[in-house]
Amino acid sequence: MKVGVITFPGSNCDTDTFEALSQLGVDAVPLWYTDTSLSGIDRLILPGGFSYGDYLRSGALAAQAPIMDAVEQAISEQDLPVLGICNGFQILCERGLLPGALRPNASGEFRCTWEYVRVNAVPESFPGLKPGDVLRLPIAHHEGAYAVEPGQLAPLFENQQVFLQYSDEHGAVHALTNPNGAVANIAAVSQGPVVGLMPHPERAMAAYLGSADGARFLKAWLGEDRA
Amino acid sequence: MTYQDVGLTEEEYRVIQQQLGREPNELELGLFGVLWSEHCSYKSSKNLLSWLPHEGPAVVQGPGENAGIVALNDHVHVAFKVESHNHPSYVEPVQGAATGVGGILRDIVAMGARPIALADSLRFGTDDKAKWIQNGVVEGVGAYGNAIGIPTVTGEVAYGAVYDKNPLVNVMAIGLLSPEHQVSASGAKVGSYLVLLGQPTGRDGIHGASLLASQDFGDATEHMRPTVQVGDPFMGKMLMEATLNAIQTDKLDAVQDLGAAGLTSSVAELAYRSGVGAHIWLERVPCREEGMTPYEIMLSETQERMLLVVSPENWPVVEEIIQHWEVPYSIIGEVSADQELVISLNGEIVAAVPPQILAGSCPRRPAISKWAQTAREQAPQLTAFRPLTFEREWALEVLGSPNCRSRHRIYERYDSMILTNTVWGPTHDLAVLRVRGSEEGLAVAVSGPGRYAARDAYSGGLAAVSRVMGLLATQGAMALGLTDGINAGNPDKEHVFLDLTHLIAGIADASQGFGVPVTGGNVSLHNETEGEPIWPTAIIGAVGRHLHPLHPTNDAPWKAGLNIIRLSA
Amino acid sequence: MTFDIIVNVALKDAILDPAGQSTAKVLRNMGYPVQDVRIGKQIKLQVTAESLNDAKEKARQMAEKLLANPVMETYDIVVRES
Amino acid sequence: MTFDIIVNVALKDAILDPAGQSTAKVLRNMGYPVQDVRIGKQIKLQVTAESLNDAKEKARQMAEKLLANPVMETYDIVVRES
Ligand SMILES: Nc1ncnc2c1ncn2[C@@H]1O[C@H](COP(=O)(O)OP(=O)(O)O)[C@@H](O)[C@H]1O
Repeated sequence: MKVGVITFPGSNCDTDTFEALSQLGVDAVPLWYTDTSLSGIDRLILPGGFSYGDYLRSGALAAQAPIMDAVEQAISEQDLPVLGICNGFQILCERGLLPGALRPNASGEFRCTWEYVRVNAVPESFPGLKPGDVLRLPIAHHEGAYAVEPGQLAPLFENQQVFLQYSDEHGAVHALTNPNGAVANIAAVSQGPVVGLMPHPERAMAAYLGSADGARFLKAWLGEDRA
Repeated sequence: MTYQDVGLTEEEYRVIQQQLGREPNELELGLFGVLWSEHCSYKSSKNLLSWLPHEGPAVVQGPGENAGIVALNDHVHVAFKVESHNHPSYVEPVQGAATGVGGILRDIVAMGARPIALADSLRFGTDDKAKWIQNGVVEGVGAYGNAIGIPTVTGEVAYGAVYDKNPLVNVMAIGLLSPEHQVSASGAKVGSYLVLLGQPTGRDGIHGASLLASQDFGDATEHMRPTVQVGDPFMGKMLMEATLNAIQTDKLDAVQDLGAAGLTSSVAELAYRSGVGAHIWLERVPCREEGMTPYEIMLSETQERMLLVVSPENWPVVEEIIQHWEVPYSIIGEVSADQELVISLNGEIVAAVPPQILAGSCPRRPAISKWAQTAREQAPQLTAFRPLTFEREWALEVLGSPNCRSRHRIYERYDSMILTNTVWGPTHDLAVLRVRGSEEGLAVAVSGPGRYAARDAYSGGLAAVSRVMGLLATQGAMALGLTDGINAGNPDKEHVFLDLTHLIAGIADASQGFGVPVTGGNVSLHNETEGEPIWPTAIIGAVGRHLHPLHPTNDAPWKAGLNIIRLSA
Repeated sequence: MTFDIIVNVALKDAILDPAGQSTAKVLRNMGYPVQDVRIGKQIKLQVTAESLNDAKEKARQMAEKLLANPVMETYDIVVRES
Repeated sequence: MTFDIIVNVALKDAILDPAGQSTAKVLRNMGYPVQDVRIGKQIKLQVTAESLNDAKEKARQMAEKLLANPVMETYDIVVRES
């Protein structure tokens, strides 16, 4: 299996993502934002970072990158599984490939902390996870407050598109476990083969770094961990 | 324009006339003004700094280059240095702090090292404005570090009313390089191109850092504050990648970042260190604004710029790398054999000064060794350990002080985990980092007990070094080297210079005593407003070799019934 | 011809504006009797176009495609010959 | 009486605007012939005041003291009775 990782100008979690994939024994293919073909790529990751400095709105400028035309096409024509992490999530929302938008954190401040997230509904590309699973993953973002248009929240839940919600370590979801002001504590959403999440699984690859749950998460996405 | 207008003394002006053998023209005078300012020349501190030990088994590069380098092992070298951005952070906290981070990162990159960590040491006042300044500074450090993707893994903060109008923002950066790809600012060869890389030059901070950091400010001088420099971490990231990738090809002669005094300082220092001359063609410098004068172009402190020196035959390979990273660039001159820095505009020479005069001849303030000796003799001695009577109110007062408050509101605004090397981050007293491809990792600590130095500057110097060495010792980490950020008031005042002397003597004696070299640092003077200087504050950063970074030695558990044992000599 | 364009981007009314809220709080603490504060963007640019109408159309497209996010924001445009 | 106030905050001309620069670059890649892009803020608020002049004075003070950063920014104000 070949996993493509797109580097946009200003991406800075691309090397961590390569590292994580290589730890899992996966062939990773570096892609540059001007590339126009995704041929030979089986899965795709849009990594975290500050593409274009997060200027204007996080992800907005990268959403216009030439490679995003190919991404859009591969999703609609081949059901290409795409994972957007942090800035990658923002880019996918800005491009309209995922519903909603990411707004500045309610505190108005960047926040880097360890959080727990609870699996609410399992996307088609994560057969290895089940509802109620709790993962410990770090967040690091300034604009991570997930928001939807009025009236759009209920359909998201009904359509099983709400993937992860910020919770406590036992999976309880409430206001005190919301690190950034996201509506309904939403940390990740999906739409068909496309998934976006604010936490950084690629940083949680070993217990000595704080958690190995990121490895579990990525394995589940790669289809290797059908627990 | 007179020599006073550019901040030179009569004596300095005489030295310039004598060495040049003529009167400098206005532009040349301006160049001397900035390069001979305290901030660029270190004229008051250089002789004192010579007391610091610079040698050790791990030292690869001591002071004098953009950053010091020590060897972690045979295949991994570590570049690290602390830098201050105090005055700009008072004028505009967010941008002042952000550009401070950008600046120290470029120093590390200019050594060919890829930055892997930042540590910030902050001092704020206690009034209402200090809260606003703190908020802005923390925002700025985060805004730059987070965006460029370098984690801030540890730091410290302390408060005192003396910092109300003179906050301190000292940032240490650490980078890794492989011994094969080291570059420096001293390899420029005759005939090579000078390539200016990065942000087009604007009128940012003309007379900025140098002026700002070399004078005392009061309300009367408010109008002299220069245009605020804005940090662009996005350009910083592209510039960093372009520069590091270019260095990897081994096709560069030399690299020098542009910091205080912009092009003037970087070309003069590069030429001086390399023992060559240089010609600069000003019409080739890309400018952001119309009608910039030679003076403005030479002294602009626009951020996110780097100077590369490349021979014509190597240029095509390097140019391709720069183009890939979409960084603006221009060949703005060439290295010459004539030992002169010649600046021309459209073929007309507007200034010509030998680099060794500009960068190497500023008269230095003599160090007074006798003062250091007195400090040693008179340092307060710890003669007895007097148990304190416990008073509930005192304890509550101490616990309620801002100096004891939890720091999570600061460090959670920094990405401390990116690059996934942070085994121990800001929830601990020091940072422990793994180093890919090595068994050994790094222990990183910063500390600067300014309050001690306020009572006795010599002891303050000793304490600053002892504290970081103590922190490394808790991990059994072997100190490879130290970097020192020295902050004080106006050195023209005898008591300030006395304190400075004592402080540096303390650092020197402690480093000597521990057998640890100081491989670089930064001096920031004139930290005073309306005649009120700060406490002499030395921020010491330490980098140590950690033998088992994936399993740091646990913090001591606090449990009832455990004994507390004090070790002392 | 060159045209000056101003695109004002505002958050939709239904979207919460925490930055505006905290600014309002600070202003009230400073003694200013403000009710609502909403913080949007004002983007100024110059564009080359064939006519005023062409400039307006370009401005509209840039706002739709990039300068505003239709999920959260509305915009209005002012166009003037430079 | 209540007044609607708009405060437009812009970076001073000599100050670098990295966000504007990057936005300009992307707009050009998308095929729009833009020259300069500068991104400022548009702050809308309501204030209670005794008269139009009072409202204008309050707006000026809020802009000076909080909404604009005089070191880097300029502002202009529009006041209208609600
Ligand atoms: N400015 C800062 N930036 C990053 N981390 C910080 C900063 N200030 C404090 N910290 C982190 O918080 C920890 C606790 O801070 P502090 O209470 O000052 O500890 P100590 O007194 O042991 O230095 C520090 O060890 C450091 O890791």
